Amino acid sequence: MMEWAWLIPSLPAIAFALMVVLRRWLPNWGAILATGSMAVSFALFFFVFADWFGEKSFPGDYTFIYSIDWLRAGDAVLTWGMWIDPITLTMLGLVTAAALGIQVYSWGYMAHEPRFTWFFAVHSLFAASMLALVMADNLLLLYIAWELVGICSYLLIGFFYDRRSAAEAAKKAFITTRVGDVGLLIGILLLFVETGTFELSAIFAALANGELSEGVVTGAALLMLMGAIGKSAQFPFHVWLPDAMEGPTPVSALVHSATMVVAGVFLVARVFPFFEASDTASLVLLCLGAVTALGAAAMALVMTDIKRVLAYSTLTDLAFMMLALGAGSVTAGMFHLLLHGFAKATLFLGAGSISHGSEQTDIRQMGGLRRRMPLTALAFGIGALSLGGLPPFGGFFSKDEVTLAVFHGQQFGWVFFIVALTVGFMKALYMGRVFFSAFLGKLKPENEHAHESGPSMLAPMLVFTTLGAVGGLLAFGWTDGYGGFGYFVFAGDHQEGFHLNWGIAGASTVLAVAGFGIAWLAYVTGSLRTEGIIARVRPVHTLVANKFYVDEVYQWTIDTVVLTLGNAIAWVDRALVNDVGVNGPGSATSWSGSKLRVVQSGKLYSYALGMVLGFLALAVAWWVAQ
Amino acid sequence: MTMDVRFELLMPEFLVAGLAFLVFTLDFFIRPVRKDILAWVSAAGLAVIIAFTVPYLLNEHDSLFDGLYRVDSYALFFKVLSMGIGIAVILGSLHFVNQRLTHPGEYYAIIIVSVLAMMMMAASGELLTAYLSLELLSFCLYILSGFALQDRRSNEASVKYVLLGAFSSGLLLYGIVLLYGALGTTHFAEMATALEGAGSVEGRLLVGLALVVAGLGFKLAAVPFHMWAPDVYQGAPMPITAYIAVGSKAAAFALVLRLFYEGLAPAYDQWQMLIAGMAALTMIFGNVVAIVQTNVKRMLAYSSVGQVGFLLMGIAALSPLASNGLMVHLVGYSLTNFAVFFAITAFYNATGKDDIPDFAGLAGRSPFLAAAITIGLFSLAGLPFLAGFVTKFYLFSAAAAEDLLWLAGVAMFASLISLYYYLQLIRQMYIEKAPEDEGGSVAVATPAVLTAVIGAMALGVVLLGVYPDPVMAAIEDATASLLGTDNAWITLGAAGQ
Amino acid sequence: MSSMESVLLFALIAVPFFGALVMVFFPADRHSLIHWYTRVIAFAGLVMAVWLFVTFDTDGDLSKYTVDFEWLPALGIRYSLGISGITTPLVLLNAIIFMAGVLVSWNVTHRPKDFFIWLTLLVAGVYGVFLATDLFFLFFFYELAVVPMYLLIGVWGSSTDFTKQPAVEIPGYGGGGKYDRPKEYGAMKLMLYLVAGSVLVWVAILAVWAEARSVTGMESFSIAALSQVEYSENFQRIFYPFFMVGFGVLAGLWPFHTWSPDGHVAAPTAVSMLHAGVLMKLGAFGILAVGMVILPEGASDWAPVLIGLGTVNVLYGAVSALGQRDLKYVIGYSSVSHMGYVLMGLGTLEVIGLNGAVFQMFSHGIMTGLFFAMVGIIYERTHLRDITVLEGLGKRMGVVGAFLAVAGLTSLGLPGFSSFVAELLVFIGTFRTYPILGVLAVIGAAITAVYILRLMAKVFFGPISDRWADLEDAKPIEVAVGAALVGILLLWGLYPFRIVEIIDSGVQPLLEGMGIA
Amino acid sequence: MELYHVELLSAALFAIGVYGVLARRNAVMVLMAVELMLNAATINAVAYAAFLDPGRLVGQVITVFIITVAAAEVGLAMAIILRLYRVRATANVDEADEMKG
Repeated sequence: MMEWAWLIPSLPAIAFALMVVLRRWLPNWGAILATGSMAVSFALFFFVFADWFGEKSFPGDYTFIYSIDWLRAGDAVLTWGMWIDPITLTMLGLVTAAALGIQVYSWGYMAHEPRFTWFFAVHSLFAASMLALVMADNLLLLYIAWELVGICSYLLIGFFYDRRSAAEAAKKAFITTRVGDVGLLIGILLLFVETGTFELSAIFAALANGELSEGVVTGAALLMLMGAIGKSAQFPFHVWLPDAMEGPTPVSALVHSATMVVAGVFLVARVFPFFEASDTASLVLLCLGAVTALGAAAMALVMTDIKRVLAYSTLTDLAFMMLALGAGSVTAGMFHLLLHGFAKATLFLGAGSISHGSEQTDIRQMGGLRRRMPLTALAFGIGALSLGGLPPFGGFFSKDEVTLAVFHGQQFGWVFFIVALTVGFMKALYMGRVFFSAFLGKLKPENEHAHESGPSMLAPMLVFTTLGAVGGLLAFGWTDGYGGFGYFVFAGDHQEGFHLNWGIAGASTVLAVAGFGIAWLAYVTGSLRTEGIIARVRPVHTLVANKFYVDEVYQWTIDTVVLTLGNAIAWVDRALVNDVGVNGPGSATSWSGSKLRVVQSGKLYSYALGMVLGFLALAVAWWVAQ
Repeated sequence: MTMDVRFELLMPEFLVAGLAFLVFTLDFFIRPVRKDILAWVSAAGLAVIIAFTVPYLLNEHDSLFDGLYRVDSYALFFKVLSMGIGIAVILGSLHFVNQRLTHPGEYYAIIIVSVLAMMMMAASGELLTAYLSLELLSFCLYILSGFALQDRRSNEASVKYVLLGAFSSGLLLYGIVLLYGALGTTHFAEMATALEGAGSVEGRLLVGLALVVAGLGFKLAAVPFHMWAPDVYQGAPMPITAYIAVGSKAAAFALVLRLFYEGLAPAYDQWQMLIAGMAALTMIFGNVVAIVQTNVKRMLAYSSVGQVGFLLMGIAALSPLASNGLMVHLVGYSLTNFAVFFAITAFYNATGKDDIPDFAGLAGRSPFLAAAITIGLFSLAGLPFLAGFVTKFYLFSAAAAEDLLWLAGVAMFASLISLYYYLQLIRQMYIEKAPEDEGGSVAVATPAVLTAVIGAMALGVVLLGVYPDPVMAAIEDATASLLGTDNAWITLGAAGQ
Repeated sequence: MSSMESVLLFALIAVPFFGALVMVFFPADRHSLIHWYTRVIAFAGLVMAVWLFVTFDTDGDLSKYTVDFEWLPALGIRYSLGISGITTPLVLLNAIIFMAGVLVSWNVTHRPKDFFIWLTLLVAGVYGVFLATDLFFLFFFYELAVVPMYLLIGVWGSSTDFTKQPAVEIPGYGGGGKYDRPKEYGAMKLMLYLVAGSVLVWVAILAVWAEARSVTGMESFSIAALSQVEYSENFQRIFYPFFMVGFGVLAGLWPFHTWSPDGHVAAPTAVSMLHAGVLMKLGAFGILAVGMVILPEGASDWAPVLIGLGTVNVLYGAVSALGQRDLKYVIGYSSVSHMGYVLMGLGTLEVIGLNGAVFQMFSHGIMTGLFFAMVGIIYERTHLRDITVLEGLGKRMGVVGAFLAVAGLTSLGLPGFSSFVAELLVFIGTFRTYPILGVLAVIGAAITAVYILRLMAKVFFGPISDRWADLEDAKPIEVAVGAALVGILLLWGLYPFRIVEIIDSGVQPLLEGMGIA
Repeated sequence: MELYHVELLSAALFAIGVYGVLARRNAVMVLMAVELMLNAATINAVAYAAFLDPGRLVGQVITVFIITVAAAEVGLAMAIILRLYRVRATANVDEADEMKG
């Protein structure tokens, strides 16, 4: 079955092709085509999964590799192939499930869009490339898929392209990630030059045999990390993600929270041996994670647009995963990735359902919506609690895994441990803030008409809610042959079962409760006056509310530095290279022509004189010559 | 000295002379309105003579009067070329004469005489003979350039031409005499032997050679002896301009080529650089000054000065290839210039204008003329599928083969410059709009005969461009006879072989 | 001329050439006849080129593809044609672009006869350069391909004039300059520049010929024969630059590139397509198939310079494109930038790099053809090319926008389109030889993304103003052209195996001949 | 009397002629100057014939021809100068400078 796994990405790709070519002739059938193909892929995933388990021995690891030639030039042979291992399977499950669910959701949500089919087409293309990305057996194919998801994200953010803001956001997203991709590509090429191949297996082998020098390893790791943080919107490339919320909500749910943005994390996990081998790289990873986590969490606390809050919370969680990986635990990272995917999908779909039902996006305009949309409230609530890290919901387990991993981390473990705890508290705080201010409290009059969404939107939402809620169970070994997530996804040889460190678990739980408690006091009972606090830390608040002015700095750089440089070079090209370097000789020639013609005075004697001089010149030259 | 002269070998010359007298006499008996007949007679006569000469003199190799006068394939080649040029000019000037000139009888007859002179220049193997035939040609051209009696410019042209011509012939003659004094002979072949003995060139000889080069340079219009050319070209009646540009140049080169290859070859290393330098100077000066011209005839005058520079490379390189190159370029140059000049003549006949801006929108008014001019100019610039490309390529290759690559490079850039001003005219014809006023947009009518001549020339330009082999065969034959089998100096002089 | 294949080679040049000559006798006012006639000629060429490409046998002998006549024995000039794995894709490229160009020229109504005659002659010249194996005729056709440009641009072109309307400043869209470039200027500059380049080439050809003549006594312009001669190290070092710069001018080699934006902008659509798409490739092809083959040591001595200038091309072109206001200038500079990759690939003198270079010639040709076709449509509909004025066209011209977007994404090296593969190969080659320049090249690709997305975001996205209310989207014929070109880009982008195999079969023996690899 | 005496003489004559051409404005004067140059040549020719190769008559032949040609040249030139006078009412060649540059 596994050699047929390539069908999983191919089906949506085919669906995309059909929809683009035949878009005239299939008004709404396109959506059916898309969802149908997604469903088949989802089903295929289970077969592959089962098949893989059949091959796997316990305890132990198993990787299925299968590839075909794609291009031969000189001594280089480039291949396209599949690489199926636990990480791949985790991602496959998450992506197929999320994509399918969210497409179903979009049936309701996007129903009235004129470019309905186009939406589903790009959606399928995205799914296809994302699946290809996670299945790639070589860095080149991975990069190809990587770029394709990027362009899909560009198209989806710019879905409402006639909005200037959407157009700008899309551009921003693509260019920002592109900068990271430069690093990624250079890293890949560096590895190719060193090892002569893009194949992961060969490259890992070379790494294991120590064929790669220290510098190369670190360099490659950092360069690829550059790509990763670009895609996963980590500091300093985080600026594009909040703006990306310009896209339709289902897009935010799938692309910009559950799947695409975690590609960076996935990449790091995929090439984890490099980070294992290089302390520098993993330290950088940790630092970036820490900075992003704190900064993003802080911003999430002050944002008022519900989708932006969620966006910043996404940043925080991605940073969390990075922390885990930096601390050396692929298990924790991937586990959090999985559960965060479910929870965040829930939350975004909830947010979508809110704005669909009540045209509200600003949490200050909401409140008491639970009366109008109870199911949404339930789903959103569970999602929030889970992400806030309250037991027994899935988020708790994954957060605990991460915290634990960081605590055991090799380098400056305690520093990042404290960071992790702090961030855990803030997560609970802003999650509480969003949920309470949106659904609890009393209903505002302008929201009287708000209504619950239709089944096609509710169903997927609830499914994800359930997954997010019970996902924590995956941590434990239920059947023999599974033995817990730690025995399933792990790096190198440290596979281990799940065990609670009661101290840490307790601490983080207390913090989470505290966070939700404070949020309750502030936004439900109102006994805690937020204005007062804000007033006390005014400068900090302004700083955070303005996103630390990072965007401004970038904008300034682009406007003044890049474009000025462009205009300058353009001017140089015109004025110097062209007008001087090119026109110069030409005008010089005709100038000399206009001077020389003066010799031709029209007077007879001057002509004769010319001849005489010519004769003399000849004679003298001749005489001198010998 | 043996005196068994085969006079019958001079038959072509006799016939041409006879034709001239025939036209003179016919002129008395033909009513003014029917003067066209003269042109037809002349042209037909020359054509017949060609048809007679080619088989008659083929493979004839003899030198009459003890080497004064040569009969060989080289001479034959130029004889045919001269008569062809004569035919072209006569037919090309038909309408011009009718419209703007008087005394057609003399006009055509004098042209025929000048053709005779050109034939003799190619054949003469001795300085004095060369001088005489050259003077004969010059006299004809002096008269013809002033043939538009009422035209101030035509008159000015002839005055300048005749006086400067006399001056140059003075220089030339003095030079010839000095050579005679230095070498004791005026026969090319004997000069060579003497030079070989002489080793270094002492004063008398040096001055003599310099004067000869100056005198011939005048005929070739090589810088700095070219200055008469623009004025005369501009002033002379248009067909005569074409004739001077092509005919006298061809004849002069026929003479110079023989003189240098037969007579002066031994002193090769002495004069090569001088001639090369003169060539470079000529092509640069001619083309650069041409840029700023506004009168078409004057522009073409300078451009043909530039062309002289190219042709001089053939002298400087001094090798079989070089002489081939020179001759084939000469042929291409003649065809091309005739095509352009006659097209301009047609335009002038119709509009009486000859300034570059006057050609605006010609492509619309007369696609044929525009196309002919374009073909000609592109060929002069050396663009492919046209004569200029092949001939230049040949000539420059020859130069390169003799370590004159630098000169070839200069020539290429010179022709790049020429492309610029040729494009100015082409731009006028194709891109600019025709002027609205004074019926600027009316079609330009071209008489059938002129159309035929122009068409023939343009066709020749293209044919030579795509299939030069037949012409090349004749030329290689000519070169062979010029160099002879025992001409050791060329192979000595020719570097790099 | 024995085999069927050689007849084909002969016909490839003869059909357009004589086709053009025949067209001279057409009545000038029968427009549709002229259009269809040209389409037939183009299609015939396309069929032959495709046939050559499809039946190309990568490990068979190519001797059956030969035309060889004696032409001018005195100099050893022969009319000889042949193909290789390198030329075959380029011939195909020429055929495709010509076909596309003719089709999008459906709206040429001003003196179409002359227009198509010159265009077809030009195409014949291009075929000739790719097929000729004798330096004389290579040069001959090279000139033939350049000459028609002057009139094509001068008569049917369009001028740029920003001196009148001031730039509508939009934050983030600087878009500089108040300048004007009359079409006559562009045409004249292009002509003189290219001929100047060809002069250098000519000098080098004669030098090589004369040197070979004096060394071996052989009089021949055959590339193969000349490449056998042992030229002195010094000679090679002196004369290779003539080839490199001479051909480089046509390839847009910095700093001899300025003719290219001006020329492309001034030219009518079909001519821009052919020029940026195919003619610029002639330059690179010349450097590869003439310069490097005949003077290998010179090539390796000068390789660092070539690759360095190529890098400058990439960055300089990309950055200048950022500063442009005229839609066509952006693309003009982008082709300067992209030719940089070709030159870099050549500069690597390394098998993968050369593969990349040739592949890049092909795919950039298709891509830029698509670009100019679409920009031409926009200009034809709006009579504007000013980025600062155009906005939100996507609403009205969705299809054109889509095609332009594809071209843009291709040019910024999006995987799935052929340019990505080509540039990847170039990158690999460069990383193997000059890693630092490789890094710069990758950065150049990122800058490309910036100006392309700027252009898309400004021109096609955003709110649309009322003045475009009745804009008309692409006509069926234009859709067909666009779709075909996109199809090719995708085909070779997703499955480059075959074409790279063919190119490789040409590159490897070439390198062996040079004594490298 | 040595050969170089004669050569000096003719050289002087030639120089004078050249000077005349350069210095004179009147067409007829110019023509006369040219005649001087030609005569210088004849003197040389005769001298060389006498001094260098008495056996042959080349020098004399040259002389005879020069005289003839000179005569013809003068005739022709005078005719044309006459036209000049008719058209512009002057024989001053400097005034014939419509065409220049």
